[in-house]
Amino acid sequence: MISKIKEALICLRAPRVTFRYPLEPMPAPARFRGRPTIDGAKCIGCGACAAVCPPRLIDIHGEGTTRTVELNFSRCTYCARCQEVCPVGAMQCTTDFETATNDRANYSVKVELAAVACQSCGTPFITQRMQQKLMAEFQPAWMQQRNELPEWLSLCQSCRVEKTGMTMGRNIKNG
Amino acid sequence: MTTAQVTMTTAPETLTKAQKILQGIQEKFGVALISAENPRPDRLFLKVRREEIRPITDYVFNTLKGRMVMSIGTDKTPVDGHYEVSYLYALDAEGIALNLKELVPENDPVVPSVAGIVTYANWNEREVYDLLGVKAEGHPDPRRLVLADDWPDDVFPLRKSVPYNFKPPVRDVKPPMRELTEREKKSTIVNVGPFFPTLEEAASFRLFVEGERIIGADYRGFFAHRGIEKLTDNVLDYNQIPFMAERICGICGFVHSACYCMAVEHAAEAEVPPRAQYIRAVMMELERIHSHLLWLGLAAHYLGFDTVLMQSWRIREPIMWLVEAITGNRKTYGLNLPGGVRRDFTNEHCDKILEVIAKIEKEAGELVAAAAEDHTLKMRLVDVGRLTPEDARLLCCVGPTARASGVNIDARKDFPYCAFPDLKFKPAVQHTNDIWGRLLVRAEETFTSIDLVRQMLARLPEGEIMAPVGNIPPWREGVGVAEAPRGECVHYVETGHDNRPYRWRVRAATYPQLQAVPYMLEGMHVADFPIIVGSIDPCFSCTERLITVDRGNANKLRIYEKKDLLAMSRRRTQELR
Amino acid sequence: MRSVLVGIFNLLFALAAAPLLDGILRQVKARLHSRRGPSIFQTYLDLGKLMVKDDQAGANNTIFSLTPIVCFASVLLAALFIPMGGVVPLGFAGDTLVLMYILTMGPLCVCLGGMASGSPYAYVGVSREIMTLMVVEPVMVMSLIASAVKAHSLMLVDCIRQPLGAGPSLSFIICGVAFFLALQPEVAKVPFDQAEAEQEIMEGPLVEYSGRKLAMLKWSFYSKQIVLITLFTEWFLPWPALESLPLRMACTVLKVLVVAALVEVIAQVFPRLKINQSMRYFVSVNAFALSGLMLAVIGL
Amino acid sequence: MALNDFLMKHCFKRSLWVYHANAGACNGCDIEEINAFTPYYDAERFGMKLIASPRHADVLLVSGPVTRNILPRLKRLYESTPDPKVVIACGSCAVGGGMWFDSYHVIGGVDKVLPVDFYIPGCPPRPEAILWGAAVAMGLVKDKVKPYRYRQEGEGTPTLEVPPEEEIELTGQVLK
Repeated sequence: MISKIKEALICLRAPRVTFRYPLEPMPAPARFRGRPTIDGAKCIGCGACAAVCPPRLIDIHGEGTTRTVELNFSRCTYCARCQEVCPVGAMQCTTDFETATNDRANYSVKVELAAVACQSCGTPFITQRMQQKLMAEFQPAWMQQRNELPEWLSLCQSCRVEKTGMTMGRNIKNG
Repeated sequence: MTTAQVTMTTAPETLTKAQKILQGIQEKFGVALISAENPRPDRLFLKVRREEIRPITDYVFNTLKGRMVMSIGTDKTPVDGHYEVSYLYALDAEGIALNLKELVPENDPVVPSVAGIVTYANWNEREVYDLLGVKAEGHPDPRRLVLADDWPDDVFPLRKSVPYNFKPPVRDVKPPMRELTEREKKSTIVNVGPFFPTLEEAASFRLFVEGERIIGADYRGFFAHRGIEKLTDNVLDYNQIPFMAERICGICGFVHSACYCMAVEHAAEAEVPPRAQYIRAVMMELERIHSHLLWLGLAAHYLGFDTVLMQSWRIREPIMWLVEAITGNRKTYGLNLPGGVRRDFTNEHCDKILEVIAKIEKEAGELVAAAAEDHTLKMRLVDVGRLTPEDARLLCCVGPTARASGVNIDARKDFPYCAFPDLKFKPAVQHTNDIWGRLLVRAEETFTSIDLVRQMLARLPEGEIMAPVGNIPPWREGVGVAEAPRGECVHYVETGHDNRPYRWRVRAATYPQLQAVPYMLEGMHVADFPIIVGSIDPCFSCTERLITVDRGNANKLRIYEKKDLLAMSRRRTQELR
Repeated sequence: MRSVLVGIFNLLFALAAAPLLDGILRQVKARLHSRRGPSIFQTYLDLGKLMVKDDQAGANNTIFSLTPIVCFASVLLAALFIPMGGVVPLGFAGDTLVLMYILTMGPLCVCLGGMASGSPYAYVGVSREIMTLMVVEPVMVMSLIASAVKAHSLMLVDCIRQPLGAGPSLSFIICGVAFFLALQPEVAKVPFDQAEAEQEIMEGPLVEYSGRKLAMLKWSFYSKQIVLITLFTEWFLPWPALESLPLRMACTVLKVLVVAALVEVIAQVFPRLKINQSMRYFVSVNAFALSGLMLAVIGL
Repeated sequence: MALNDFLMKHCFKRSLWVYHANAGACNGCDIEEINAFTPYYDAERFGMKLIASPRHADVLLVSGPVTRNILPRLKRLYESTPDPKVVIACGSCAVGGGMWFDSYHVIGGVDKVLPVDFYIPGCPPRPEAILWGAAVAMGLVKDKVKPYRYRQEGEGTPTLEVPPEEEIELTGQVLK
């Protein structure tokens, strides 16, 4: 009987603690990993996010001269690995959690970027921004001055392999 | 055979515990032992002949007092034409994990069943047959356990030849039933589940009832089998798996991911920075506190005592806010990666943790004190769901369930990991063998955890929180052991190529406990059913995981990371020179 | 005239105010749970909602469909027999025993309906309901009869007037306590709601009902709750005996609220007992009530 | 029939009884769903209630990717729930299949099996997110997520479709 009264007292001593949410807004803490977004203006289409995404929802594909970074975060696990590996800070996990809706299409995020064509065969193979970024980071100064592109930035992979093979062959021939 | 004999030449007094055990096995079963490895003082990996597995099992289980942890079935046919079936044992007194591996030729996929010696092996062997197609000869109840009822009989998903996304058409098939005894045939059969209000997860029990008494029970579960283990052998890589491991269980997820990371770190022989070790341990203990409070609430709810549910969850809630503020999520912390943790504690976080646990210590203390004196609660719990120490050992129970039956095992003491070697604590043990004991064990553990968190925060080391694990060579084995709130959680990793494990096997605490439930139910009341199932703190999804790793949709376009590009450009530069 | 008015009031009270009482009890419960809880009018919305739901019968037979109607009717009939403000509307038509019969009809109907629904959970619920009835009904009957013995009349009006004149006797208090203990299972509250145990057998006999039938059953449960509590307050707590009828009725309503809240608080600080445990408990309550009856017989 | 419309309009959405079905979830969502009914969040103040029998349910709150094993049972559950009913998929697994969407033993998101009315993503969704989802289902608030499109060409105005801050509309008077 005493324990019953004790229990009732525990209950009564605690005030009514209910929040007024959703009638009043209640922001999530700063570190909260919520809805993922891509800042289209920053994205370079490198695909680092797609490589680390555990639920494999980020898809990068290309048609013609566009490279599309596409994701539908409906099955997102909110691990924020994409944010961690993004080299330009385009991928962000916001603190927004109020994402309930009646249509899954609302979860789609699509960024279309311009792609650069291979200087040899003309197939688009890398995004413009990616090329610029790589140039800024890895292009030797002398090339920058002459406004010249290093080979590995101007050729697609198959052309590069072909060209390397040819160069090597020539080198061997020339001794 | 080579490694095994090397140890023989050493003088007996300089032998480590593991070497002594190895020596003992060698003396007894000389020829049966094919090879032995002892990569760490607390790990022993043996390869034995399949014909001799029964006597060896008998020796390990009955003489060495080993506790079977799990069986691991691996398809190595693409590598050397064998299936491998291993049984992992924990020698709790010595703190050694012992693995017995049998090689099974591809054209004769049969192993002798050891379920007659270790009752717990029952499910393990059924699982190996379901998933790998290696049959246990002489198994007492070889029904389907894991896969859906309509899954084709001749497709074994863990074989490497079966694609991870193979989805045979859905059919209409009745679930397999166990053979009934005469008495059970006469009784009323009450089907419980798979959707049942008190079980938060899907599970189906068939209860054989006479009047209001349960005389037997049959379990059909694995509704949450998501094929996790398969996804690791060709879809996900080492760094993605922690996030999947975390989602094995929504309550003790952090333990799973930490345990997986420990297994990988063991295999890679990588060192984890001390600060990361402490952060992991603190998070594990916080998880235990909230999990035990959650259990107290749910257990009361099973008894129709919603006030305790509400109050204990109210008391628990600040922990959820706390971990959310620290890690960014309330449940799936996403903190672990092999090599360390992703987010650091700030000083404010430490202060906040101390503040919150002090509040919880006070409030939970009051609640537990009131509940412990509650006469009606005692009426419902004392002598209900009994599990004798003998059964607990045969069924290899772990965690609070075993500790309430007087089995003093606690992975934090027996296999110290993370920060636990530095800490002082005493595992909570009760000898009541019933649900009341399980309640007391959990209540005591909550306060032990609060104390442990205080100890850890007082000596939290400074420094790095991440030391990336480099490339891991294939065919190394690692075993991670951690004490989850529900009991010991074990992960086994065998490394493979392409930055992903060849085999990852998970054993969560509920796996042995669930097998003990029919024992606990016998002779009990129908009304006791929810609380008995609840008393093991069941987590069906933990039990029913299953995991492997493949490249899915990512190969439409080769994707480069910055470091790949760097490496590529360096290679290019060298080529051009 | 007075009894007609009180009769109409009683009907309205049992019918219209019952969901409100449930709403208030949900607030009491919420307070003990430290939460805000639903509005006190929530139960009306729930019943309204059930009205629009499809009546997807789990079973298709007459007993199953008739049960809710009979159950509902029996409670309304009982409402006409219970005293209110010292006045018994249909007092001329029946006595204490008739009231007891009518009150037992409801649970028996639910049992029949549960049996007809064919669900194993319902069977378990029904068997528990019958076991509870077997031990709880005698308590109620004995406590009520004790007053009849003292008043030397089975007429309801005589029974409720007796203690007003003579003051509370020992047997009266004992029977009052016994009746109060029996209220808990009668209004299906923890710790004695084994028949409807949501966590064990999914609300037992109600498991297969849906839509309008469920609404009627639920509504009759709420009404029964208010009817029984009114009976208890009128019978065992008739004080203060005010002169004016409206004042006295208001007083009764207030007392009903207090007693109902007390019942709810008890329900919230107890776990549900097992059926065998509650049977054992009620055997002793029966003995207690019997002792009250004995005392009444010898005039104490 | 006018009465029916009246009740449908005024009662149904303010008295949603929830049947919680776990279709193979990890427990995270399930616990958060219960958490939404505990003191700090208290979904019951909107008239929601967790109930035990699907026959009494208005809302099927499904969590977890639909595993092969649970598929026939889930369909049966849906059939035994009387109309009108609302299906809410709760958690990333139920919404899109989670990280095992293409595994051999998983069918995929709930929408592959049942017609889903509302989605509550999150892994697991916070109790607040579940309350928000409930509020969206009850029509108390408008959903905020919009698809995001960005095209590099036609630079001019790369449209950042960040939804504007919306006032919470109160449509129910019963709510306090």
